[in-house]
Amino acid sequence: MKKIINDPSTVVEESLKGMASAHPDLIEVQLDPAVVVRADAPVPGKVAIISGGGAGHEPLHGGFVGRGMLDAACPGHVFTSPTPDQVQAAVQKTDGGAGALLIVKNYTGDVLNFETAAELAEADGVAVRSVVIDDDVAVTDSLYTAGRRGVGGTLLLEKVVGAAAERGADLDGCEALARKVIGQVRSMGLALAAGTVPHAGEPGFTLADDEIELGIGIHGEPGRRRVKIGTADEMVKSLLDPILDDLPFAAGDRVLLFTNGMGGTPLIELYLAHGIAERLLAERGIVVERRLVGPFVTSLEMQGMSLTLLKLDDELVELWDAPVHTAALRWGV
Amino acid sequence: MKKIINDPSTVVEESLKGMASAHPDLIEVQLDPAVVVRADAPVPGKVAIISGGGAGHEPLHGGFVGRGMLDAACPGHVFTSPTPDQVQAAVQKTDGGAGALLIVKNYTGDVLNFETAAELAEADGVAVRSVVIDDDVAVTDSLYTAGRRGVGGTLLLEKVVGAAAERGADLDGCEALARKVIGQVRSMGLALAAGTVPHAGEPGFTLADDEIELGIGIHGEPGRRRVKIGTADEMVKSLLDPILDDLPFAAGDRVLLFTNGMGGTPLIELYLAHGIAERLLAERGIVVERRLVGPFVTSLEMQGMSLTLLKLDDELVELWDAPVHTAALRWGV
Amino acid sequence: MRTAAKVLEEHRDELSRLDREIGDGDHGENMHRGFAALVTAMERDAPDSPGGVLKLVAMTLISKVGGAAGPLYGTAFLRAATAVKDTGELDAPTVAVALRAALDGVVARGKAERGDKTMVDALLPAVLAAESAAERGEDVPALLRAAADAAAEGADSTVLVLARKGRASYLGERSVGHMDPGARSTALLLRTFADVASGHR
Amino acid sequence: MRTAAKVLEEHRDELSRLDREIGDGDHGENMHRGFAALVTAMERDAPDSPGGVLKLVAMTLISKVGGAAGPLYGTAFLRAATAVKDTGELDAPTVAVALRAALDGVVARGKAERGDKTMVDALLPAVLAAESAAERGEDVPALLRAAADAAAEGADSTVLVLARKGRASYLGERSVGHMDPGARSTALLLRTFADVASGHR
Ligand SMILES: Nc1ncnc2c1ncn2[C@@H]1O[C@H](COP(=O)(O)OP(=O)(O)O)[C@@H](O)[C@H]1O
Ligand SMILES: Nc1ncnc2c1ncn2[C@@H]1O[C@H](COP(=O)(O)OP(=O)(O)O)[C@@H](O)[C@H]1O
Ligand SMILES: [Mg+2]
Ligand SMILES: [Mg+2]
Ligand SMILES: [Mg+2]
Ligand SMILES: [Mg+2]
Repeated sequence: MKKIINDPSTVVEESLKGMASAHPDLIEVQLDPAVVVRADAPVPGKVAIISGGGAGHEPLHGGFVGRGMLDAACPGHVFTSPTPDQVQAAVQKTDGGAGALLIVKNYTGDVLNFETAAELAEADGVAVRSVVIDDDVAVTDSLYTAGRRGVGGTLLLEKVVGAAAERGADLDGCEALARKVIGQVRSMGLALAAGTVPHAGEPGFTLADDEIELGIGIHGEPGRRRVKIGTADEMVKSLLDPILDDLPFAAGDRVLLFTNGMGGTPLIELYLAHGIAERLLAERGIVVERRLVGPFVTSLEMQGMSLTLLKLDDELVELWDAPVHTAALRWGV
Repeated sequence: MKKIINDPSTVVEESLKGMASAHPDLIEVQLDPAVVVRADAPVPGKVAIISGGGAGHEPLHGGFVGRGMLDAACPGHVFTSPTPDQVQAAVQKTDGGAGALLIVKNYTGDVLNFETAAELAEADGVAVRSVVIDDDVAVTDSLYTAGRRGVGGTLLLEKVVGAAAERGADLDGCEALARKVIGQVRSMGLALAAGTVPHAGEPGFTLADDEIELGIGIHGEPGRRRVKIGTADEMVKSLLDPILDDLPFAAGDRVLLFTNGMGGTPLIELYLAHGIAERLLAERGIVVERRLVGPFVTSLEMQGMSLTLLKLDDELVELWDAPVHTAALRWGV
Repeated sequence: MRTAAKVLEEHRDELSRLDREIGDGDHGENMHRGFAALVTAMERDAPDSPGGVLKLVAMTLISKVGGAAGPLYGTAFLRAATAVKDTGELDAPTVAVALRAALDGVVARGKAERGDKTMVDALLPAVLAAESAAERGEDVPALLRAAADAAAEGADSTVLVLARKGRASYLGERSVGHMDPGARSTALLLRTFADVASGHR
Repeated sequence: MRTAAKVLEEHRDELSRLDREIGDGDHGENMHRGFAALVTAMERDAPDSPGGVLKLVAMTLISKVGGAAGPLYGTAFLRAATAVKDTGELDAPTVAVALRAALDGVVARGKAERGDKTMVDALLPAVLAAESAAERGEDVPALLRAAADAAAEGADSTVLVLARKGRASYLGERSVGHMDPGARSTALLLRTFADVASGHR
């Protein structure tokens, strides 16, 4: 394992300190319990949008804290869901009197810890709602598993709901919008090589020189199927087809296409893959109206990518385009 | 070699196509000869700021084409400088009547090809100036080498000069500003693992499990010294000290600190390293007024990082803060 | 509990390795972090009743472990604490009741059934063994040894089944052939409690 | 030139490997790309004079090779084209003059001296050998063979020296022990010209 770190047990804390020093105008970082909060929190009268999850997915979630997106993010240890006291602290620090919406990725640990946190926050007197995002179509037998995982779609959800909250949507409105987005966003990813959790010291899984792992999650957990590596055309198709079939997306649908890097794949490959996805969508008559390309929902230095499709309507386009000012996403301001 | 590509010989072209489809509002991409041009070029009366270099450093340079930064970028093959006809085409497409400034990174190939291009463009009747950036302090014996290389400082140069041109600075003004920036920006990088050029199929160099390469360039060329890997504290110091000693930077200096990822190092490590650099600078009494953290001047999927320090004054701060709207850098708009 | 912390430290790599095979590789680190924090908390201010200790364990695990294991073990210890109330010295029937309460808590939170390849596969047989030991009138050390034996067997049984809960479930068929890390840590904890109660450690 | 393209294709990996050791690993690919484009250009419209061919080579290399090698080889062929003017059949003295012009072009652009570990280390001895062959009154095949031999020796000599120009110079001491890829490609090209002129290929 080769990393630019001092000690596996202090990676998250030291990285948060660095993040705080890099964005003094945007965020405030508290270390125990660990919470990243937007600098002007609490915003009076605004619903607080809070998310969190294991570290190692940067810029998710801390990089999305700021105007027009998240009010706070709770980073757990690497790939480990945060604890309830972190979420409770985030709720307290961002409470503007209009309640809090917790955005939870569907992993057993995240769900259980956020559940406990919601109980604690309610006991503190804050109205709290939770939504669980599960956009990963790689998980097929949801009945016999912990259910689909939350992956790339999380970013889109946070952006859209964050924009609505910034404009004054109330807790009911934010929750309804979140459920709508969750209903129409789908993702799938693949890995060429796994990342290494600092305290594990070894990659999460090992692939032969001609293998890829199809349907990976973002926690270094292996995917569902190991297949021979193909051309970029084939790999992109193997991600896009299950996504399209799942919702399903149909000709004439307006979509946002998000081509995401897993952390160790360079932009030159991501753009190449993005171009293929756009071409395949055009062939199906699906209209790409918005796009995002880059490493935003990562898995340490995993080599690989994911595709996310969100079905758009005028409301979602407007919310996507709304100003956002965070460390990792910024426009209109 | 595992990459999301179809064919090593079409990587750059396909990636450019994907980039074009990802940013239809921002850029126009021409494939033969390959040029990325801002969508609203030529801007009448504006000095055209043009850069270029081998592909594999994305988002450099194509990701910096747009309002407030570059008018055009000329991507060569992976790690291979572009050819004069590309640069000539870029000059023609962006000529707003106020001349063109070519930003050239100091590599023999880039310098020679841009030199020829400048002659061609002058023959076409466009006033052309060139500046060569050589911010890499890792190259010590400049007398006995091709001279210092252009690395991370290139981004800062492009941003600052792009902002000045956008505000109406003339060709003399842009050139003088560029020389000023080049005079006060310094960088150094290290690698934990090299990237692989697609048509080479093998990493540019191979490091043992406990080795890093200190003073790497951005073209997969090995650095000057191979040393045992240390803690993040030690590694950051080994980059920062030569930078500080070189200009030299002194207590009280105002600086922009740019912590750059080489492509395969995740953000969690970059922020960690950034935090260390900020602490070391604070200890020396150097005032970090602006910062940038992320993989911006990369070397394919190389694992590693570089640090760049630019000495600031009010003029440079204002130009750095000025609106920019490109694929990879955006604010104020 | 100090001994439990030591045992978990010794087995940290093993648990993480099991978790790497079918999960995300952090179970050993998570458990170690929780019990290490517990040792610190106990040194600062050790509760004097068994119920107090169990409650402190619960709160520490909930706030330090994270992941799936944190709230699950946390709930288990919390329910056990409630079950023993403020009993001074634990007798065998009370221990059996506490273990049953712990199991109910895990199931209430995690909704796993036996055979889903989770810690339930270790805890449930342990509870059954403890209950019949209590019925037979055995003492606490003997009860805990029976529970630990059953948990170990239960953890072993997870090797052959397909995961239906937690992260390992994403692997489908590929989860077969690996022991569940949470079941293994449950078995380790019960073995430690048995050893301590029997004066072996 | 078709033969040169084939030779460069055969040696593509070797040249890239040399470049990987002390540069950025693209020299073989660069040269191959340039000469492959040249073959296409010649098929479309082959100039009928030696000067015309040399000029086409120059323009193609300049616009297709990129890197340091593109403008350097481009300039070399351009200067050679100018030197032979519109001569119909090349005699030995003209070839020697053309080679000298090529060398001057490379040095004018690249400012490398002998011993800097560049293509100059192959081209300069080749020019000297060609000039003395011309003086001795040898014919074109013999002159080119002498030039090719000298270039090969010159390329070999780059192994032992420290690079002072181009990408390899960043390596300092570590560049010693590796042959310069540009010197190697110069030697390969001259060997090919000699073979073709001698009717060997
Ligand atoms: N729904 C559930 N019910 C009971 N136990 C579960 C459940 N989900 C997961 N577990 C247990 O948690 C263990 C994993 O814990 P850990 O690795 O610490 O958390 P995470 O999976 O979040 O990384 C599994 O081995 C399993 O025994
Ligand atoms: N200044 C120079 N003068 C003469 N030859 C040079 C000079 N710089 C580089 N070269 C030659 O160019 C070769 C490298 O070419 P190539 O790999 O195609 O370009 P790049 O170095 O830009 O990747 C070197 O091996 C060397 O022979
Ligand atoms: Mg985990
Ligand atoms: Mg090159
Ligand atoms: Mg785990
Ligand atoms: Mg080269």
